Amino acid sequence: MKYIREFRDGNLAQKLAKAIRQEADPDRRYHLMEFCGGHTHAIFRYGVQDLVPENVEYVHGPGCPVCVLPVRRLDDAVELALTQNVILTTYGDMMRVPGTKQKSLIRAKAEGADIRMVYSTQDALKIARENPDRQVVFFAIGFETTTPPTAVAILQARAEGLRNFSVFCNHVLTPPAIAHIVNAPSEPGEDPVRIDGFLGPSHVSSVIGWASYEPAARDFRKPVVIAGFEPLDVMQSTLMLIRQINEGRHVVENQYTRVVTKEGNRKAQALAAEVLELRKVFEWRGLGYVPDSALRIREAFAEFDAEKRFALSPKESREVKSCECPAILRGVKKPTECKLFGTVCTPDNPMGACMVSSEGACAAYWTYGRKREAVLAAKGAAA
Amino acid sequence: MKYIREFRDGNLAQKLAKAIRQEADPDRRYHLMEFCGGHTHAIFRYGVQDLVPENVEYVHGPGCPVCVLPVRRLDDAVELALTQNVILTTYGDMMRVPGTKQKSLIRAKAEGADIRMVYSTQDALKIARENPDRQVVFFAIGFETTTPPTAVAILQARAEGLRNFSVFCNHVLTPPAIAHIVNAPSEPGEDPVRIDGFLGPSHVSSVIGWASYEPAARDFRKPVVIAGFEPLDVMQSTLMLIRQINEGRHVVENQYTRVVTKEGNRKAQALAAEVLELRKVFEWRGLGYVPDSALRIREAFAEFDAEKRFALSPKESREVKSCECPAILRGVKKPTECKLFGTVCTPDNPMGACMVSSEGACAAYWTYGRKREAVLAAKGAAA
Amino acid sequence: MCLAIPARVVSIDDDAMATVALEGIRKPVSTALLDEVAVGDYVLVHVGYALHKLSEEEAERTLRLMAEAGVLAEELEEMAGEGAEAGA
Amino acid sequence: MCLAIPARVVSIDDDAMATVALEGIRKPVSTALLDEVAVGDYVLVHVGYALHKLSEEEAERTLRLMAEAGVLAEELEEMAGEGAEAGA
Amino acid sequence: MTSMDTQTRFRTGAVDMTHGGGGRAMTELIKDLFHRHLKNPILDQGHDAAVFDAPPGRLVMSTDAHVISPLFFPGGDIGALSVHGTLNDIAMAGAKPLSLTASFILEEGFPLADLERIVMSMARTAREAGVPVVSGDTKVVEKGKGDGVFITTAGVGVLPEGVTISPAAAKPGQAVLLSGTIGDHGVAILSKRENLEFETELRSDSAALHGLVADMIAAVPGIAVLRDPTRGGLATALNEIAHASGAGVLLQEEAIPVAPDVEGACELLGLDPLYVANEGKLVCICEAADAGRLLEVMRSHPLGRQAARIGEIVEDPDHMVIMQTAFGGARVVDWLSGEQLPRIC
Amino acid sequence: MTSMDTQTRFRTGAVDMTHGGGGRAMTELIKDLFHRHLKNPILDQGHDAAVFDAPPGRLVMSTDAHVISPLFFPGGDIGALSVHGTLNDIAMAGAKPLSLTASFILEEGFPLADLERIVMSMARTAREAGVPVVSGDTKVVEKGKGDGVFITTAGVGVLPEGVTISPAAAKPGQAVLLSGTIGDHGVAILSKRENLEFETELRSDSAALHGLVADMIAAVPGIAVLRDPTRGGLATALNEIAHASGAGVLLQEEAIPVAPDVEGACELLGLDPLYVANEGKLVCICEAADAGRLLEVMRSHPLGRQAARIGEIVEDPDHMVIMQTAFGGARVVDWLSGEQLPRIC
Ligand code: SF4
Ligand code: SF4
Ligand SMILES: [Mg+2]
Ligand SMILES: [Mg+2]
Ligand SMILES: [Mg+2]
Ligand SMILES: [Mg+2]
Ligand SMILES: [Mg+2]
Ligand SMILES: [Mg+2]
Ligand SMILES: [Mg+2]
Ligand SMILES: [Mg+2]
Ligand SMILES: [Mg+2]
Ligand SMILES: [Mg+2]
Repeated sequence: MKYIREFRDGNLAQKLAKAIRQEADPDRRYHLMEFCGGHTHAIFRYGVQDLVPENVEYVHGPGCPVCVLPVRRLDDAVELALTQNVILTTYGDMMRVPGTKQKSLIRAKAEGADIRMVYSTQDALKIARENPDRQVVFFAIGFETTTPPTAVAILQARAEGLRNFSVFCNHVLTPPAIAHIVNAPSEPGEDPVRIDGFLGPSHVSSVIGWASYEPAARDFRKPVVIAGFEPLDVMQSTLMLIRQINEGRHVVENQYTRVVTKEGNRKAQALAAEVLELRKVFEWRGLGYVPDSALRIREAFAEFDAEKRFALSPKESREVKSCECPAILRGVKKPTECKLFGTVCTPDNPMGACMVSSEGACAAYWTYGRKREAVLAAKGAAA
Repeated sequence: MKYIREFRDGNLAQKLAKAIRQEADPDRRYHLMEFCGGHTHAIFRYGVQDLVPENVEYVHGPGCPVCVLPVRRLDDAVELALTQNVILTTYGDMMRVPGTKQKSLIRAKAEGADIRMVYSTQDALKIARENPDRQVVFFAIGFETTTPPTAVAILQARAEGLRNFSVFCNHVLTPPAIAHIVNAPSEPGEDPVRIDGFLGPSHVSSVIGWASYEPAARDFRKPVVIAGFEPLDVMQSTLMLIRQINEGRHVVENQYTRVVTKEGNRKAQALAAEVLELRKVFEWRGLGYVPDSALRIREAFAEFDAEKRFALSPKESREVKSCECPAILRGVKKPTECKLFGTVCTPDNPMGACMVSSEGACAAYWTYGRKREAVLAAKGAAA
Repeated sequence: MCLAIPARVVSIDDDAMATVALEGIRKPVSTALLDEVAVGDYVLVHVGYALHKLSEEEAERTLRLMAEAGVLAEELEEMAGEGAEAGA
Repeated sequence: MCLAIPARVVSIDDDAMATVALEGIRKPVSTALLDEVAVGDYVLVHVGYALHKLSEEEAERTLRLMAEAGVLAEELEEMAGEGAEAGA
Repeated sequence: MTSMDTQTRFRTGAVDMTHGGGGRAMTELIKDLFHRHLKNPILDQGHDAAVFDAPPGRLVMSTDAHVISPLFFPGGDIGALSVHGTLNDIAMAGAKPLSLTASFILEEGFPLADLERIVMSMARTAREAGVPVVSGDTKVVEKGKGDGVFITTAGVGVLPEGVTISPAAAKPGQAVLLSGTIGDHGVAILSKRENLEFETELRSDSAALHGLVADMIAAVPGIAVLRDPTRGGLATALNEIAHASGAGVLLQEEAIPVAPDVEGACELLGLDPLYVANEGKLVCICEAADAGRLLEVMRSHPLGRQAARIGEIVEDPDHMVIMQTAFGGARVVDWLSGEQLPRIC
Repeated sequence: MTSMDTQTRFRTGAVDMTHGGGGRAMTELIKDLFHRHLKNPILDQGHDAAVFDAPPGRLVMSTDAHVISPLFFPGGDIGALSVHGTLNDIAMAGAKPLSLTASFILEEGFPLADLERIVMSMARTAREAGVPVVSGDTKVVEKGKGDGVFITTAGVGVLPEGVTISPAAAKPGQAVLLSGTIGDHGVAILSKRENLEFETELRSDSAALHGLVADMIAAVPGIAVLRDPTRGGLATALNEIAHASGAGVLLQEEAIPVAPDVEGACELLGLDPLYVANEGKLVCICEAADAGRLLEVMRSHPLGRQAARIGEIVEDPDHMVIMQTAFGGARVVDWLSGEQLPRIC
């Protein structure tokens, strides 16, 4: 596992930990938002928090496409699958996310809907080819990383004349989300979000390039470090952010140079732009309606747009009332501050998307972070 | 089981046996063709042969709708089911009949065809109602008894506007078959059929009336006794035939007066005639092409005619070469004269329809009549 | 061919249907093929349809005829036996 | 988000596809998003697509920087330790 | 808060793929459903395998998969049936059943309420039979790859000294006994089949026969053959015995008890009761001299009230089953060819 | 000409409903396929239940349904797996397996050639394991109500005096041993799943562990816990042990052997090897003092060459499984929530 295992090395981690301790000013706190669930996952999976000083605090951001999908869009997908006799294809991540009344795709499947997990848009195309007398819908989610494969599939479907394939497009964009978070007024009664810097998206940046975050860094005067998803990447980026904060700088720096360039992947950008265009506004779970924050299928490809091909009923979608996902996605609350966490809401019986996605903050807290005292006690006992 | 059990009474059977022995002239043989498989079944199921004298011989006739269906029509049904994505409904009797290359409906079903056994045409309609987006075909077989229910189903489908229902019509008529048998020249090398009288159809006659057989009896100078299907009915009818033969008469007599009248069921006849009309000619297995011997759906009901709705490919249908079904159906050979009987051809691995239908002569010989010596030996041993 | 069995009508239902009984079995059948049918009638049931009414008098008469043929035969046989004896 | 993993290209196949290897695992991936790709390249694989090439030099450089940061920190810590001692 | 604090939702829920994934949902289902209802000290060990003491004697083991439709029918359900089925196969060797295992294959979407009803019925049946379900397994298959629920049970029993019961032991001259009416189970099931629906008060005879068998063996330890005529009915059971023993069977039609509704349904559908399934009847073959005594014992047990002597074993090099008809003739009672299907001619 | 002279057509045929109807086609299938390949004196009794002698000792019984897709995979097939699965559950109680039963649920249309291949593989596996299949059952379900073939096996074993192995027996201070690499079976299966296809030389570890277990018990009769980490993987097995015993488990990530291909596949698909299934591995918990001795015994058995000590049992009122990461942190290794699905984020 070249270029993977090296970046999980325990010795280097100890060295970086020392460097962070050296650089971090004990008299101040560092609130670092890891925008991406990938970072959240790495922090908990490898125990990065155990290696940084107490005054360096990671704040979980909205960078999990599963978590930010509004319930209504999921309900639409469930409706498509249950009432329109389509084959609904989707990434495994979406299967267990609860919609209104806890109805997930996996439950819809148990009720008889034909829902198939795919690993790639290529698989969705294959299913469409193999089932010419069924409508096959690809339920597309994801940030800029996952968008180009959707565009390629649509272009391929058109080239092949696949008339039974369409896409239910839910792709969203990261820079507007970052801007929205730094810019958003807090809700009544809510503490304002304190963020001193951002661990910036890694794989999104490989497509759109790190320069995409320069306006945000400049306008909101927050340092951004584009950070890889391996635990050493997170630690090195933490160090770089601490240095910028200490020095009062607020620029975009790139830690993840082995993959991310300033301009990103131009070909992927062009393919996505050929098929998809900006939505004027799109709802994000937790953030509300964010302007220019999502993509839809261009008119020229209307025949591949499931929203146009199928009439979906307007619906009253409802999230679980006490679920704090929205506040958690804005970085205002921690999972442990949700009163459903760990009692009513667990990964087996999730009340919100943040508890389902392996990148959701609640799932990460539950799976890796819950009861750290017990962890530490156990370590003590074993020592 | 009123009006059933009385007609299976062992004491009365002994009495009738005596009467038959009395009437039968020991110096001549009586060749009685039981036209219907129902008679064949009763003769073997109850051991009627054990009760009549050796010189009274039952010759099995073609009165089994499963047995006389030509292989090509069955192959058509298999094709419909396998290639046209229809739900093919049919009576249980047809499921195991081998078509070309031994392909039966039950094998087609195992290959994935959607074939459903029904007990009544009403069930076929119900399946059509419950599956509005599938084409439902009823594979109709049977003589005049089974024809009116098919006609009723078509009328009902029209009344309800059921657009996904159609009938693959294979209904055949008994009087032309009887005429054909008595009239047919024997095949080269074949002994001519010797028939002294007919046990006439019982339930067919309840619909068409016993008078329908008067032309045959008169023209061919053969006595006909309309005989019920219970074993006492068969015995009494045997007695009546022996009397006619002894007396040199050849009229239609009605033993089955509790159900059969001279004119039959006029309403059933009218309903059938409204929907169905004579085919100029139809192939019977064993008999070949018999003029005016079958029914098809009238032009006015063309939309319910599966032969018009679906394009069926012309096919090379083939029966198993050495299968003697045709000769057996003409009454020229006995099952035990077929060299496949009991070796290659058994009910588990039938080579011809006569081995499948519980009314087929080969099946009756196998199931009830095989190795009568063993039976008698066993009886002796137990006595 | 044409498996059909007599059963007693126990109720006349909607839509040209009736319920017939055979021992404890009750089954709905179509009466679309009959002009008239009443509770208590015996009808011949085939593929879920009542095909014809059964005449109870004729049934009894048939059974009588069967018994008589037997009686006649027995008498004849006795006579034949006597004749045989006489001939012996 | 965006699970993606570097894997080595082991063959260039038809139809804008290539085969990548990760340990003994070989998997076909689409190269539709890359301008050029060659056997031996490391590419970042996401949902069955090669998303970007990985720069091996940059990877080495990053690891070097990490090690250096650590060394620097150790030196600083030693110095701090001395300072603390000195101050005691 | 422990790591096991969620609850399976029986009232409204349905089986989904997570119930088979080996994770917590599955563990919960096993705890809340199977362990709760089937509770006994051996099952409570909570191991993948159950440990228990056995009395001395040869062991007897059997298994049956149950795939019945409908799952609930007059006189029983798949849960009770799956217990009876295996207990009876063990009893037919003359053994006393000791313990059962139960393995479930659930189809995605199957209502948990139905599953609970089935498991409760299993539990009741096992309790009444005095045989614990000691170990189990659950798998979930995708919708369209199963049929609600399949249950496979296996059982172990112990065989008393001196008992040797085997289908091969039938010998000419022995008597053939039957414990009661035939075809009740099959007709009860047919009455609920879609497209065949008819009404009847008839109930499946599904029952555990080891109590009856124990009484019979106590009276006549030298019983030659026991067999439960399940799938394929009496005709199949007797053909199997004839085939295994090399002898023939001669039946008396008049002696075979058939419930009126079974006769009626068979006439309507064109079936032969000899081939219709039973789930609480047994065929016993014994020395002719013991037949009277055994019939007496059988008739004094609730499951043998209508026991009858229906025929005898005869010499027959072709080992066929022959029946003398009530009508006065004779017929071969052959193996069934394929399934018996309702027919029109 | 006897009444049993037809022949099942294995080369070209497919299962149809007649193979389950209880008639001759079924009897032929059982004779030509199951009895032919699985042949042994006990099965040859031809009874619905098998009779056999058992050595003295407590009995152990277990069952598992096998519903795997694909049916044939690198390193095994459903036939071999269904034998290994139940033998291993019996072995995990410390018992010597005596006999197996096998119950088949066949889907209409399933190729007889595939069925024969599966039964031959079962037969070979049972022979190699030295444990006969003594009784069986076959049912056929309609197309669309099954998935080719499901096999449920059950087994009986006998437990030597003085051995008491139970998941509840784990105690703080004891060592946790693992017999080899994790995840091989699950990844081998995934590699053949439609829509995931990837190539690997990796083979399922499917194997019968009772030989290894016998060696281990001979060396250390006081083993506390044995468990085969099948569905849900190592993480689930350890959570079950923690749950049953009320203790906690502390693992060392570095000590857990994982084959490179398993690591690679898991990275690609977003899975965690700790949750991926094994079919030929065992977890053993024993006194710390016995760990070295046991490891030695395990490593000298072909199925334990890569055995390792991976952690210990610790006090933990919440009975959690905690892992010290190679990176230097710690994480909870929780129960699996539902199935592990390949994911994109
Ligand atoms: S713990 Fe559950 S309910 Fe609470 S915020 Fe997280 S997902 Fe929502
Ligand atoms: S025995 Fe078979 S092959 Fe011979 S005539 Fe009868 S059906 Fe045909
Ligand atoms: Mg059994
Ligand atoms: Mg059984
Ligand atoms: Mg049995
Ligand atoms: Mg199990
Ligand atoms: Mg189903
Ligand atoms: Mg088990
Ligand atoms: Mg197991
Ligand atoms: Mg196990
Ligand atoms: Mg069985
Ligand atoms: Mg299937």
